[in-house]
Formats: sequence, structure tokens, C-alpha cells
Amino acid sequence: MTLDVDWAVRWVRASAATVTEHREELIELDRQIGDGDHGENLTRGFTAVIAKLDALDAPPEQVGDVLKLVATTLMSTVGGAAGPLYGTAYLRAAKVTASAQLNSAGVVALLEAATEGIVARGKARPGEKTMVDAWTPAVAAAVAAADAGAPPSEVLAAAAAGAAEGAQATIPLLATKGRASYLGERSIGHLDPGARSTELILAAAAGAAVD
Amino acid sequence: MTLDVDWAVRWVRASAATVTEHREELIELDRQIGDGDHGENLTRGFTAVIAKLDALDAPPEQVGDVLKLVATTLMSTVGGAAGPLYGTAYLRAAKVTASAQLNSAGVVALLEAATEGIVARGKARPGEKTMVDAWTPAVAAAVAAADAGAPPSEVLAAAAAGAAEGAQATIPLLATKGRASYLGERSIGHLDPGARSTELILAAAAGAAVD
Amino acid sequence: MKKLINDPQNVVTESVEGFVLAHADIVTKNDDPLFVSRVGGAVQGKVGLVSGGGSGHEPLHAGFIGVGMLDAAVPGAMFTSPTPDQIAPALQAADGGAGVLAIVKNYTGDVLNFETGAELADAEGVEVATVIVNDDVAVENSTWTAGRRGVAGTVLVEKLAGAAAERGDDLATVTAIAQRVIDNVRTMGVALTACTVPHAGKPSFDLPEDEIEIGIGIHGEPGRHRIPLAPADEITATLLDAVADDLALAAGEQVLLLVNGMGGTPASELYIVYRQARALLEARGAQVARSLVGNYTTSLEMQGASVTVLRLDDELTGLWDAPVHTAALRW
Amino acid sequence: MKKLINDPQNVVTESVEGFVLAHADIVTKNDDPLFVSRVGGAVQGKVGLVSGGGSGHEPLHAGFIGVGMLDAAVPGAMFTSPTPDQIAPALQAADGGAGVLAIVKNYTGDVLNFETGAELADAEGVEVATVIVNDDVAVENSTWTAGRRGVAGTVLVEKLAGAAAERGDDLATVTAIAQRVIDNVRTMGVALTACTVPHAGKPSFDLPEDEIEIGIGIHGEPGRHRIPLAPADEITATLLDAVADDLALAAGEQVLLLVNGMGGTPASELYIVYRQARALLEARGAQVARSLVGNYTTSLEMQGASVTVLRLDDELTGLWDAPVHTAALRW
Ligand SMILES: Nc1ncnc2c1ncn2[C@@H]1O[C@H](COP(=O)(O)OP(=O)(O)O)[C@@H](O)[C@H]1O
Ligand SMILES: Nc1ncnc2c1ncn2[C@@H]1O[C@H](COP(=O)(O)OP(=O)(O)O)[C@@H](O)[C@H]1O
Ligand SMILES: [Mg+2]
Ligand SMILES: [Mg+2]
Ligand SMILES: [Mg+2]
Ligand SMILES: [Mg+2]
Repeated sequence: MTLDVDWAVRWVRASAATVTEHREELIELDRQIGDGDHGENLTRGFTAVIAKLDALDAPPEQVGDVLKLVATTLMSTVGGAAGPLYGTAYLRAAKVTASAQLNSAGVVALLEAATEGIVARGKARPGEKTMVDAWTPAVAAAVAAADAGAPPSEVLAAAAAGAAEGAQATIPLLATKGRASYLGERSIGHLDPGARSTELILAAAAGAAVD
Repeated sequence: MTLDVDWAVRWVRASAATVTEHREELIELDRQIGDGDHGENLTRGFTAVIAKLDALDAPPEQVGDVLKLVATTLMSTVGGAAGPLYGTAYLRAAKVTASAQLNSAGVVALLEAATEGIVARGKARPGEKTMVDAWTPAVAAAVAAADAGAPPSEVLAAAAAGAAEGAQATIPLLATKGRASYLGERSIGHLDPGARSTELILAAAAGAAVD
Repeated sequence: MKKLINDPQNVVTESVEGFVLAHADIVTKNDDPLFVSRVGGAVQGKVGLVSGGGSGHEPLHAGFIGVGMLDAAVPGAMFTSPTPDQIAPALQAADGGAGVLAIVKNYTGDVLNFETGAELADAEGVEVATVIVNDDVAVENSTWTAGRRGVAGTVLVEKLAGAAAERGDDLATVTAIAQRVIDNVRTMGVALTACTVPHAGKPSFDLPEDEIEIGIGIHGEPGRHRIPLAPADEITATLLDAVADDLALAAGEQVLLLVNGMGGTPASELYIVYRQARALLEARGAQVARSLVGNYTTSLEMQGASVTVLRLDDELTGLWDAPVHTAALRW
Repeated sequence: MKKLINDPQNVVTESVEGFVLAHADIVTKNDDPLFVSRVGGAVQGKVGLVSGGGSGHEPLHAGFIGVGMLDAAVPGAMFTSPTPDQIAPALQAADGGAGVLAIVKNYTGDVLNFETGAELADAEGVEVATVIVNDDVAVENSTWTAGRRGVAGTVLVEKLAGAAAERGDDLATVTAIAQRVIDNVRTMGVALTACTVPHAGKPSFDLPEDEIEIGIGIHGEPGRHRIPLAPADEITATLLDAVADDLALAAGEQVLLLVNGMGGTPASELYIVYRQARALLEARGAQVARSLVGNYTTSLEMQGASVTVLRLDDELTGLWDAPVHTAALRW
């Protein structure tokens, strides 16, 4: 069992759908410890991605082509912290998925590259209450699943579950990166919006793999 | 029975007290159809009057002296429409009370002069929803009482009652003078603040005459 | 009531004190009675310009003292016209021997107090002329009432008459210029929220979350009527149409467009209003030759805006472009 | 949510459109991607100055384009930093052959997007230097966090570096001047009310009627802590002391004092804050040599203010006094 470019397209469409559906929730989370634009920014970005995808003359051939389109579109339409961070994530992921099919190791490589991209740009380590706290356990769970011989769809399901857990675990954290860090102690007790959107996007990836 | 300079001083002190006591009410009335400063303006003005009165080297000798002090102080401390209008009222009243004692005719003359002063400055006729609508019936009631042989204290009581009635009667009026006129139809249904303060001041005059 | 103030009674004196300290190169103040005037005193031989009125409309009027505009300003208590004993010495302080023009907004209180103030100054040998600004088209049937209010158009009167005085026009000419501006300027405003006068402690009117007041003045008075909240373009059309119709604006005319914030409106919103007002003027065939966008005649922290249109001619345009050096307007 | 807007999605484009129409003598805009630059294009041989960031802080940054200040500004979505594809062409448009200084406020988003934007411009042959403004002393432990935010001090960086560029300094010198300003400027702010981002539709935080937020940023973020409403003099002391202490201000020093309104604060209140801040600086033996009071770095319609102190030296004072001709700052 492998994942192909159709999966990637389904993933992107599902990402756009879930981000748009949770727009208000993400805005509200960001309003509490940030500036209230995360849901708006991602919705704007993924809406633009879908528009670009729909406007393509020829369907994309490889997973990497899809991810690269996502990367450049998010970079030029999202802005804020999330734009460059997600943009770099997809760009790095695109680089390691230049093949037509992804097996479980390929899925792990994709997730690892994305996470490394985010860390390279944002310089956040785990525990600083950012999206890194969702990506890191997602990668760990994916690695464990792949090591246990799970097929790509299950690797993604594990990653999504890891991201969900990681997102929840940001609640008690004190933010030391991103806008929430300005709040000091007052950042404690809130779910990080970027961790939540990571959870949504990885759930979309897993969902797209079982469709 | 006549009224002397002590009555005038009592009247002024009672005016200051009642205006201060009704400060919020006058502000609220003015807030509804004006700019919400009438109670503040009159309190500031009468507080200054009392300070001037207290600072006098020698007690004033005549009713007219007291009224002139009130006139100049209100003019220089109240501002707004009420400052010049009340200021002129007291100034004109002072001119016709240059004697030590006021009989009933003298009280009528005082009230008439005050009203004429307000009309001369503000150009409002009765029915335009201004303080003129309190002063005019006050004068009419005073004239009737004096004609019927009432003593000064009863002439003032009649004037106060006339002012109270006149003030109430401003409620259904459409304002065509003063700030309330800008509201057009929306000025209907509200008591005019200047008519209400006139009622308070004339009640103070009557009260000071029976003390 | 949430305000960056100390004792509500001291708002005017403290804020004027701060203003004069911050702009000591342009203005100075007299304390008792309170008025603000140009540093260095009256300009000999120049017609003096004085305005004043209740406080709470900042930068009006003290913010417009300086070369090319006012010589003195008289701040009253919050939303309360100043008193004659303030006005008279301000008129005297502005007199450089060529007489003084008093620019008065049309409110009963302002008119009456300036009347007496002018009388007192006249008794001291100051020649005083007075113009009454009444640009607010929201006041209907104005012949049967206290008349139209003076609102944001006042700034334009002060600028243009100020430029005329600065170039050396005599009192009659400066007065005529001021009157020409008054005759050709109209304004209408909208409030999204009320404002709170410090001494009153509560909002000047209660406005539901989904309604706005059309035709407000600048003293937190309620407007002529209340309408449901609408898109900015619609609201702007209501204001602009009233103004342009009243002005009987014809195609081909040149105008100055002033979009004035009431104090609590973000600049971004004022420019959205400007964009539409300009488009509507151009659709009428008028040409927006000069523009001004910002907080110039405010009502404390009220959210809202007013749209002012002034019909220009070459002379007025030239006077507009003449240098001005005040705290709030400078070029 | 009560705003003078049309579709919340169009607030930025419509308001920039209005801004450019109103100031067509100073600025022009590029539509896709959106940025604003000096009319007439880059000045040959002069170092270009570019800034940008989320919208909602007007007049920052486009209001500071013009002679003596910026060459281009890049407006992002509301409170959202712009994207590299906007930033890169703005940097190019500002390049007159002597390189470009990017003035970036210290927010993760702004820093990252400008980083990429500069890389893209560099690839097109534009020499780009970057300074990061981080004047907000409200952010404690800044070494362990995203660092201090860039707030109202940005205006001073833009003015002084702009004057240096205008007098012909090269890129290294202009950058050094900008950095010297950054090293010597500190700010702290207070909010009495939250603001409402159009797309969010509700206030950025909930604040009871008797509480205020100390140490807010300019994006409607809640502050470091919440205190009961207090007199202006007390609040001002809290802000000024934090700023002056952090700056290690010594007696005898000359400073520039900026009291900045957050957008919804009446001018009268800003001057009350100014009065007290100035008194406290003088009590410390500092001399307030230059002042600026008004809405320069706002958070939409937020009510509140920030106090900024810049340590001056003769060169910086001279650069401050140098002519500037922008929509929002002019002398
Ligand atoms: N340095 C960083 N590293 C990783 N993630 C970060 C960093 N800074 C911020 N983030 C993430 O970005 C999210 C905020 O994104 P968004 O609201 O779109 O941008 P902004 O903060 O510029 O408004 C945060 O919730 C956090 O997860
Ligand atoms: N032209 C006028 N003639 C008589 N009274 C007037 C006139 N205009 C206003 N008033 C009175 O003044 C009152 C308002 O006074 P005040 O609130 O102190 O002044 P302002 O309207 O300037 O704020 C009104 O209620 C009305 O009774
Ligand atoms: Mg955000
Ligand atoms: Mg009143
Ligand atoms: Mg008043
Ligand atoms: Mg943001």
C-alpha cells in the first residue's frame, strides 16, 4: 500500500475544508493568547491553494508537485508567523517526496522534513507552546508506527493522533515563542492555535489516506 | 411685609444648594435632549457665586447688589447658553431692585425684568421649549397674586408654582430654540433642563421668603 | 467611564497645560482666565483670528493656533462654550492693531458668550468682527430653529481666513473670505457610538449594537434619526448626498473634501469613507482638488465621521495651499 | 461589531485605495501584490527605506512614506504581517541603487516574512540591510522568549533613519543610525478597551468596566497584567518609570517624548498623559528636548496610549528637525 498524488490532492482539499470549518475556533484560540487572526490567515491561504489547484492546466504528477504548490501559495497569501512556518514545512516536505508513490518510510520522511522546516525557520524547541508541540509527537508516533510495520494510512493515523495529543498538551504550557510569549504566565491554560491547526491538517492527511 | 437683602442672600444660598443637589438630574435631562452639561454648568456657577459672597469684605447692602454679584459671576463661570441667559436675567433684575426693601410690586418687577432679559438675549418666545416656558407662567402667576393683594412671599410662591407648571408643560413641546431643536421631533417627550432649573431657582426664592 | 484622566474637573486645565508644554514653540497660555495664544503675541499690523468653544473637540481650536491660522483660542469647559471674561482678553491678545475676527460656531451659548466678549473687547478699543459658522446640513428647518450648527467646516474657515490674514488682508476682507467659506461649506456626520463627557460619567446617548445615529453634532447630542448599521459605502452616500445636494453642487466644480473623524474612529475607516465620498463626488462631475482626512473636529472618543465639502475657487485654493504652522495642521 | 467598513475582507484594500487617492501628491500604490511607495519612484543614489507589517496601526507605515522618511511600505492583512511576495517588490521599488534598509518590528511573522522577502530581493540584485525594532519594555525575560515587540518607537526609527538617508548617508551609516535609535528607545503601553479586528468580529479581549491592561502590544493582545482603573497620573507613572528605568536614564540627558494614542483616545487625554510624563522626566533631571503627541502607531479603535522615550544626542536631534513630508508627519 502506497500513497500517490491523488492522496496529496485529497489531503490538500480536506485541509482547506477543515481549516475553513474551524476558522472561528482558530480565531478564538488566537484571540485568547495572540491576535485573533490564525483562522482567518489559514482560511485565506488554503482558499488560495484550492483556487490555484483548480486553475492548473494539467493535474500535478507527483506528491511533491502538490506540496510545492501548497508551500508557495501559503507563503504568498497567509502572512503572519504561520505563513512562513507552514510554507517552509510544505517546501521541505516537497523536497523529500519527489517520487510518484509514498510508502510508510516516505510518509515518515515527509513529516520529519516538515517539522525540521518549521524548527529551522521558527527556532522553537518542544515545550515552548507552538505548533512544534504538535508536529514533534506526530513524527514520533509516525516513526513508531512505521517501525512496527504499519501501512502509510496507519502511519498517518498515528501521526494525527500524536498531533492531537501534543496539541492538548500545550494547554498547561507557558509560551516562550510566538505572540503568546508576550503574555507570560497568562499564556498558561490555553490551547495553542498553531498546534490545533497542525492537528486538523494531519487529521486531514490521515482521512485522505483511507478515502 | 417686604423682602430685604438678607432674603436675597438666603435665596442665592438656597439656589446654590438646590442646583447642586439636583446636579445629576439636570445633567440627565440635558443628556437626553442636549449635551449633558446643564447641571454641571450651574453647579460650577453657583459654587463660584457662594465663594464670592463669602469673600466679600462688607455684606451687600441692597437686593440689587446681591443680584449683580450673581449676574457677573454666572456670566464669567457658567458658559454655554445658560450662563449669558441667567446672567442677563440677574443683571436686569438687579437694575430694577435698587432699593433696600421689595414689596409685592417689587417682586413682580424683578421677575419681569429677569424674564425680559432672557428673552432679549435668547430671542425665544413661549412654546419653544426653553427656560422662557418656566419664566413666563411664573411672571403671570406673580402678577395675578400681587394684583390680588398677596404679600411678597406669596407672590414668590405663586411664581414658583407657575414655573413648576410651566416646566412640566415643556414635556410635550417640540423644541425650536437651543440645542434640543437639533433633535426635531425627537425633542418631544422630554422636560427642558433650563425650565427645570428655573423651577428650582424660583422655588428657592419662595423658600427663602418664608424662612 | 474609562478615561485617561485625573479629577474630571481638571480635564480641560490639565490637557491644555500638556498641550502648551508640548507645543511651546507655537503657543502659550494665559491662566486666569484661560485662553491660548501664539507665542510671541499678536502680529503687528495683521488681522487677528480668534476662535473658541467648548472643549472636547480637539484639535479644534487650540491645535490650529499658529502662522497661517488662528492667533488665539478660548477653550470652555467640556462641551460648554467659554465665558465672556475669557473671550475678551483673548480678542485683545490677538489684536495687532488691525482688528480681530471672531470665528464662532453656531450654538446659542457660543454666540451669546462671544457677543458679550466682543462687546467687552470693543470697550477696550479692539475692533471685532464676527462670523458664525453653520455648516451642518443635518439641521433641517433651520430658519425656525436655533439654526444650523457649526461643525467640522470650522477648520476650513479658520485655515482660509487665517491665510488671508497672514497675507495682509484687512479686517473687512478677511471677514468676507471667512463668510465666503461659510457660504460654500456643508457637513453631515454619523455616530456609531456615543461619547462620555467626564463630568457626566455616562455616554451621551444609548445606542444599540446594531444602530447608528445620522446627523449628529459634535457635542454628543443624539442625531436627527437612527438607522440600522449599514456598510460604509451606504452611510457615506447618505452623508455625501445630503451635503452635495444642499450645496447644489454642479458638474465641473472643484471642491475640497474633508473626511473628519469624531475621535475614536480608526484612520483606516476614515479612508474607506473618503474613497466612497470621492467616488460619489466624481460621479456628480465634481473634481476633488484638495483633501483632508483625519481627526480635526472631534467629540471626545466618539466613533463616527463627518463628510465636509467646500466649493473651491482659485483664490480659496491658493489660500488653502498657503503655509500653515500649527500643532495640528502644518505645511 | 460597529465599523465604518464594507466587506471585512476588503478593509485593507479599500482603505489603502482611499489613502493613496487622498495623498496622490506623495504616494502611489502597486496592486498585486499590494504595496505603497513614493510617487515618482525610488530616489536615485539615495538609500531606500522600507517598512511594513500588519494593517490596523495606521498611520504606520504608509502614512510615513515621503521625503525624509520611508520610500515604501507593505501593508499586510489586519494585524497580520505581509508576505514575501509583497515585500520583495517593495524593496526593489525603493532601491535607487544605494541599497535598501528594511525596518521590521520584532514579531515572528514580520521577521520571517521580511527575511524571505529580503532574500528574494537580493536575488534580484537589491542590497538589503535589516533592523529589528524592539522597544516594548512590557515584555520581560525577553532573552527567553520571542523578544521584545516593536511598537511606537518604530516611528522614531523611520523618521531618524529617513532623515539620514535623505541627507545622503550610505546604507551602512543609515543602518547604524537606525540601530542607534533602536538601542536608545523604549516604550510601554496601556489599554482601557480592547479593539475589534474586522474579520474576528469581536473584541480582542474582554475587559471589565473597572480594569485596564498594562503592557499591551499593538495587536490587541492582552497585556502583561490587569490592574484596576486608576488616575491618569498614576498610570502614566507606571509606564514612564518602566521606560526610563529600562533606558537607565540619567540626570542631564536630553530626550524625545512621544505620547502615542492607540486610535480611540481623545487628544485631550493624550495631553494629560504627556503633561505627567514630562513632569516625571523632569523630576528625574532629564530634559524633554523634543515631543510628539498623537495617534502614530495605533491598534484600530483601541482606547489607550503608550509612552515612548528616546535618548537624544545632537545628531539625532538634528535628524529629528530635518524636513519631513509625509501624510502623517510633516514639517
Ligand atoms: N517561533 C515559532 N515556532 C513555531 N511556531 C510558531 C512560532 N511562533 C509562532 N508559532 C505558531 O504560530 C501560531 C500563530 O500563527 P498566526 O496567528 O497565523 O500568526 P501571528 O502570530 O503572526 O498572528 C502560534 O499559535 C504558534 O503555533
Ligand atoms: N434661545 C434660548 N432662549 C432661552 N433659553 C434657552 C435658549 N437656548 C437654550 N436655552 C436654555 O438653556 C438650556 C441649556 O443650558 P445649558 O445646557 O447650560 O447650555 P448649552 O445648551 O449651551 O449646553 C436649555 O434647556 C434651555 O432652557
Ligand atoms: Mg495570530
Ligand atoms: Mg447643555
Ligand atoms: Mg453645553
Ligand atoms: Mg497576526
